[in-house]
Amino acid sequence: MAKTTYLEAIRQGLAEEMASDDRVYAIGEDIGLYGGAFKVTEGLLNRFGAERVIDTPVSETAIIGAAIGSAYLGMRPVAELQFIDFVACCFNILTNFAAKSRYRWGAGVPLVVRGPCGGGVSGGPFHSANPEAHFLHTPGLKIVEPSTAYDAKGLIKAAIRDDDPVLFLEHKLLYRRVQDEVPEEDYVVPLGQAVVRRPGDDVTIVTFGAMTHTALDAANQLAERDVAIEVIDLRTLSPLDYETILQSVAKTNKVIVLHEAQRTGGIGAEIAAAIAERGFEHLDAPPVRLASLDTPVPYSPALEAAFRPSVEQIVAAVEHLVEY
Amino acid sequence: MAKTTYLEAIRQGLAEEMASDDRVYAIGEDIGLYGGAFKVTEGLLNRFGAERVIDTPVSETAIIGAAIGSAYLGMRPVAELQFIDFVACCFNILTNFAAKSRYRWGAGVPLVVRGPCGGGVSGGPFHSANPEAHFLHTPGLKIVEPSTAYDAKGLIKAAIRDDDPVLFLEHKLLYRRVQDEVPEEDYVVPLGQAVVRRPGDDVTIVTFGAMTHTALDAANQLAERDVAIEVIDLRTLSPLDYETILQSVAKTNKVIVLHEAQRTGGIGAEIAAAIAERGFEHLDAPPVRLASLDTPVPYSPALEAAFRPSVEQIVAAVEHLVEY
Amino acid sequence: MPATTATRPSDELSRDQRLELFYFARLTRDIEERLALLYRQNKVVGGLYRSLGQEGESVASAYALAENDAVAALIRNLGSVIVQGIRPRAIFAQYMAKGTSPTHGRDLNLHFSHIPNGDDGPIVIGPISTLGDLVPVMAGVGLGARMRRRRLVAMTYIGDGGTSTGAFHEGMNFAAVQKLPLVVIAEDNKYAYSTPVSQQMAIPRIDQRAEAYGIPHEMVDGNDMLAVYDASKRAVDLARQGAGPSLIGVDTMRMRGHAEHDDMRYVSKPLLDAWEARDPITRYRAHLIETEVATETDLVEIEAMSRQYAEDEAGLAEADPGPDPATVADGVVAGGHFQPSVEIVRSPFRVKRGASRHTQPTVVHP
Amino acid sequence: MPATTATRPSDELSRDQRLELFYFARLTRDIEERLALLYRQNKVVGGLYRSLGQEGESVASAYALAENDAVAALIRNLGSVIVQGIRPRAIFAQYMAKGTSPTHGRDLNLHFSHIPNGDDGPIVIGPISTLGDLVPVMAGVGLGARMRRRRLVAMTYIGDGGTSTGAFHEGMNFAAVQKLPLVVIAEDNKYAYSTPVSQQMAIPRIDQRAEAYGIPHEMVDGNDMLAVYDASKRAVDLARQGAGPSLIGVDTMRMRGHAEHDDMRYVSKPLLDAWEARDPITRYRAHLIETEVATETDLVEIEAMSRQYAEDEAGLAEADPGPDPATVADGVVAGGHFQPSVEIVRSPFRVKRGASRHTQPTVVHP
Ligand SMILES: Cc1ncc(C[n+]2csc(CCOP(=O)(O)OP(=O)(O)O)c2C)c(N)n1
Ligand SMILES: Cc1ncc(C[n+]2csc(CCOP(=O)(O)OP(=O)(O)O)c2C)c(N)n1
Ligand SMILES: [Mg+2]
Ligand SMILES: [Mg+2]
Repeated sequence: MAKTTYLEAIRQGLAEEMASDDRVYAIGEDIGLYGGAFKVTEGLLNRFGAERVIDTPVSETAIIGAAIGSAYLGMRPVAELQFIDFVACCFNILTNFAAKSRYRWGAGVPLVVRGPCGGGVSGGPFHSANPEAHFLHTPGLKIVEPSTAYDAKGLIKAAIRDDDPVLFLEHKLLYRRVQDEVPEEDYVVPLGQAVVRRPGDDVTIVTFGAMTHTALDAANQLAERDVAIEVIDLRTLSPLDYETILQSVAKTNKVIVLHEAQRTGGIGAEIAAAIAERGFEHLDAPPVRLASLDTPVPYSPALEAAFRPSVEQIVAAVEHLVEY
Repeated sequence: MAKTTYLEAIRQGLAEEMASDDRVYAIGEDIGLYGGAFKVTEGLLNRFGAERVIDTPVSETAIIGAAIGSAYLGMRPVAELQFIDFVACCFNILTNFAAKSRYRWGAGVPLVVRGPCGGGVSGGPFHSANPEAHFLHTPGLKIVEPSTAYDAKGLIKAAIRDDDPVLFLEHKLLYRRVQDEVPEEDYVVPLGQAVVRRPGDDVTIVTFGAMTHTALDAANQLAERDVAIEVIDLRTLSPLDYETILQSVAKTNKVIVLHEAQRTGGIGAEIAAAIAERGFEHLDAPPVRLASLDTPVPYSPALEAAFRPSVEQIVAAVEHLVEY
Repeated sequence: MPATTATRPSDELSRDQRLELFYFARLTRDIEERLALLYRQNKVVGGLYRSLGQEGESVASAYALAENDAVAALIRNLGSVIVQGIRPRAIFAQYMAKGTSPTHGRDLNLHFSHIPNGDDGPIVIGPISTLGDLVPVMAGVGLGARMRRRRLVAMTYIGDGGTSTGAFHEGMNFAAVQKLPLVVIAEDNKYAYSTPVSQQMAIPRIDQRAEAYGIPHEMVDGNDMLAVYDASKRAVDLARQGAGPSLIGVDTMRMRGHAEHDDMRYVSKPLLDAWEARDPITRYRAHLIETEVATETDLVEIEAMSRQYAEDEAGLAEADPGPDPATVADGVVAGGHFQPSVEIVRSPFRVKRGASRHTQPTVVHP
Repeated sequence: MPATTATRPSDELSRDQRLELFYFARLTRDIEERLALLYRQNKVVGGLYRSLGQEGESVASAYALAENDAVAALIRNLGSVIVQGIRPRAIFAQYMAKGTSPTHGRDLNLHFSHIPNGDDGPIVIGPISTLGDLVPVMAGVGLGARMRRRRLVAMTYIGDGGTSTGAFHEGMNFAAVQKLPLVVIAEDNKYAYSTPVSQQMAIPRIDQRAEAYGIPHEMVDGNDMLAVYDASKRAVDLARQGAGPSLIGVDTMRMRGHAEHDDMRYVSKPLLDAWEARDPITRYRAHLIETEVATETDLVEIEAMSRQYAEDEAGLAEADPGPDPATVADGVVAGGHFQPSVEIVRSPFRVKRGASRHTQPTVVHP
């Protein structure tokens, strides 16, 4: 099997779905000739033509609205937001129109909204968002964020085949930094299933996206000190795979929920609350949240480093828990 | 002291601030001649004139944008959203422009965004929102929701005097149903302070808004069975008054977090997670969340009743906790 | 702006079609009158939003669509979905939050859809409350149709107030750039809730909004049903030919409050009186008689039929059960059992419109 | 559309003002050239967005403002804040994420504000990345000014791409209805990132967007500095007189990629060549000589001064320290210690513009 980047894996998954299902099409800003701001859709225009790779005006609400309407006519749109931050500009039509449609009328909207999320690249306050918590609270909308190339491809394919709207978060830090083995054959990674990235008995770290790699780095360091970390990569953020989480906590009895978005009101709150509520008897220590500071994402590398959770913080939190 | 409705209290608070500070003005749809969809701003146009009570086109982003710009010029806008659900239409400019302004440039935006929230009145999927959790995750933005007329007035005044953007949620079920004693003299209810509405030793219920009254009803019923509930009314939802919450939990050792918004990703997650994290040693039972179902808000009264948390559910949850 | 042709599209309407137009307008009004009665009896759950005085434009514009085209109504466009065959009982059931309604009591009034598989029936897309969103969504219906090689036209409505939303702008512009088969009926009914048009826009005519998008537009007397039909038909034809979207401004008046609770204190009596004198149904009725399309007796008969039908349908819906609370959590995502449907009916005139394959009606009006 | 008057506002510019205009345009370009160098040296943090070929319109439009008016620049409007007196060092510090920058390294490039208390200095409002938002915000600055009884004019910019956003629409319409003192410079620079204007809008001229709002608009050659100044000055005067907002379309060309990383493969060479021949600074320079406002020697001297100043300021900023990570959480809400400021400077021409009280510059250009 060839080593494939996270970015290339998404491109492959999208292209394969477009090739096998002519209802699938791509829509967004600069995704055609230019191939997208991060080049995820590069080559698609040549291969599938301008009718299925639609360059739009700078109009996020029109993009999502048009995608919804076309979905009612049987299409399966994959909408790119140039940066996921701009989902704030279509918050209404995505959460109110797309996500509520099936519940109100029985009309599902098989829409994927994908785009680059996350920080660590000095993107500043408007190009670094991790918006999952803003959408976790929206029944009817699924949320996905892969951490590996294998998952990126399998999840984008699953998201496209899903009959409901899916917010597909691509961590921009991983686009070209992560690569792994991606099969040639068709496969999907089913939505709703977390995976244990590294087994361990001492402390569970529940995380996803780029932080999975940070957690694994911390786990490596801690292994040297004989602390065995179990790292869970959620992959799907809504619906959450509570089972995998609770199973792990039942084993380790200690848990850290780690994410890159700001702490307060983040997805870590939901996960920690659910663990406290459903895994209370298994907990030997408080469920700990590690996340970014409660500030906008600062631009300067020095500030952003102080803002985001670090390997050192994880190690310190684990040590604290181990001693608890 | 006169009995004043929740609605009238808000009107009084707004009018008093407009009278005492000519930088304060109101802006929104149909707030002038018509006095607002719920008549909160009735009479203000006559009293303060069209320059300070501005009827706008149907343009939520323009309303918030104009408010922000005017705030940079020293004004203190109070923007009404006809239903708080439409905050989804200004999500971007509110969370990205208003909330991040001080952190980026040091320029505070003393803006109040107020509007009717909440269900229980067959408003259906688009007129029943409790959007606090969508904004809890936005550093720089405060959130307030009163449950009494006294607090409504004191909090709106505090919100207007605050130097940062405040999302002021008015539960429409309470507008005319709740009335209590409201002093004539100037007073504020400071932001960031929860209040114990009813003391009790057995179980803490942390809640706010209309659910405060539901919790008190449940507490009354439970008192007959000798179960003493402590009801905490948060009043300010961001920043949360963790101290008051943790103090109570340290006493009762059992806690229910109750809110009307959907359960998953709701503000209850943050509160329960914080209790689990910071009050772990005090907990004799899992922190329980009671909230609405994870569906859009259904319209029919029968469906909505099944959707929202009820006194019966609270009583059952308390009984379960007492026996835990 | 499309040139006003010497022959008007309405010249080609058959007698039955002219009568059907009348019937649909009457039926729209009768349904609403019935709803108003139910509202006063506290049987309507929530608010009632009337289109009194505007029935003509909703009906006549939708009448320009082919049967299998797509329409998306706002709360005040009941007439448009009646034309497309939505059974009145469904409307009553919606307003009374019945379990038999097209949303099974989950959403209000005209907030429902009917999206048949393939090309066998009219498409109705329901609004959400947020104004403006239907424009990009219906642009998308046009886009989807084009990709599916269906030659359908998508029509939707927007109020004077709605044209101020960002969603309207983005949707219009996208439709224009993509040359989508979209017809937007922009209704200047003088108010958005209590806000007069002069506080909504600084242009003399609502159709001028279209100038920003470079699409054809015209302004018509919204209370002249045939004028609305003519303009709509021209726009529908353009769209079907692949010439892209159009916007039609209709000059009309909201003759009731925003909803029934609103006493419209902010509207002057003379203004209302002037528009009362221009009632679209009264005018069209007089026209039918003047042009000898129908006799007084013919029209009285149609009126009686319409009234009776509305009453019967209301009665059926009233007797319908409420939704089962046990189903409340079902069908948020795929895999549930929630599969509501709407009955499509034929008017007694059984007139065929447009070029597409026609509907298999499950019920015919009385 | 404002009638083209026989006498042009630019006729009234003094020699010093004409030279100052040239200086500002040069300085803008020199700063960016310096930034490009720093970018290649990896000293710029993040992307670099150039206004090459558009310096003239940013400078000439802002030059129509009075000194204490308000301007809000997008990433490609460096020239407008240079005119308003933002010290170049601040720009360099921003791009290098220095602790001395107007955001102390918290935000990028032109994302900063300068909002003096009262009426003593130019107001600069920084953008957020989301396109369109500055239009309603600057409408609000105009609204606030009116309520504070300040006769200032608010000016902002929008790209061809930006005009497709809902925020643009809502802001323009609100400004029109409220007759706010807002001037919007709409830049048709042929592309939005890689998207040509033909895929952005279906109108031949960007200024036609204004038709939807009923506000005066005109289209000017964006690479003719005096033409831009004239149109802007007329619009600023209208706004100051209380006649409401205007939109000026400028026909120009983005001569670099969207950002420095973008090789612009999607732009044809002939198109670039044609615009290269119309470079605004070269044209204005030739005009100054032709009209005998300046000699070659005069201009060479100004050019040298500008280049040197840009270099000096870049050097100062380069030596500035980065932000202190310990401050990262400070100042999210009121009560922190975060109180950044920007230095306002005077050009060596020390020309006074407009009617307001003038700035007390803390530094004068070299
Ligand atoms: C985005 C948005 N903002 C506010 C509202 C509240 N609202 C409901 S109807 C209405 C007035 C609509 O006026 P118009 O578009 O002219 O339609 P009309 O009622 O006159 O038919 C308003 C402001 C809404 N539904 N959506
Ligand atoms: C609402 C929004 N959507 C998308 C983007 C991403 N984006 C940044 S610049 C740009 C192109 C802007 O083009 P234009 O407005 O013409 O300005 P120009 O770059 O040509 O000066 C885009 C799409 C954005 N900043 N904001
Ligand atoms: Mg209207
Ligand atoms: Mg451009």
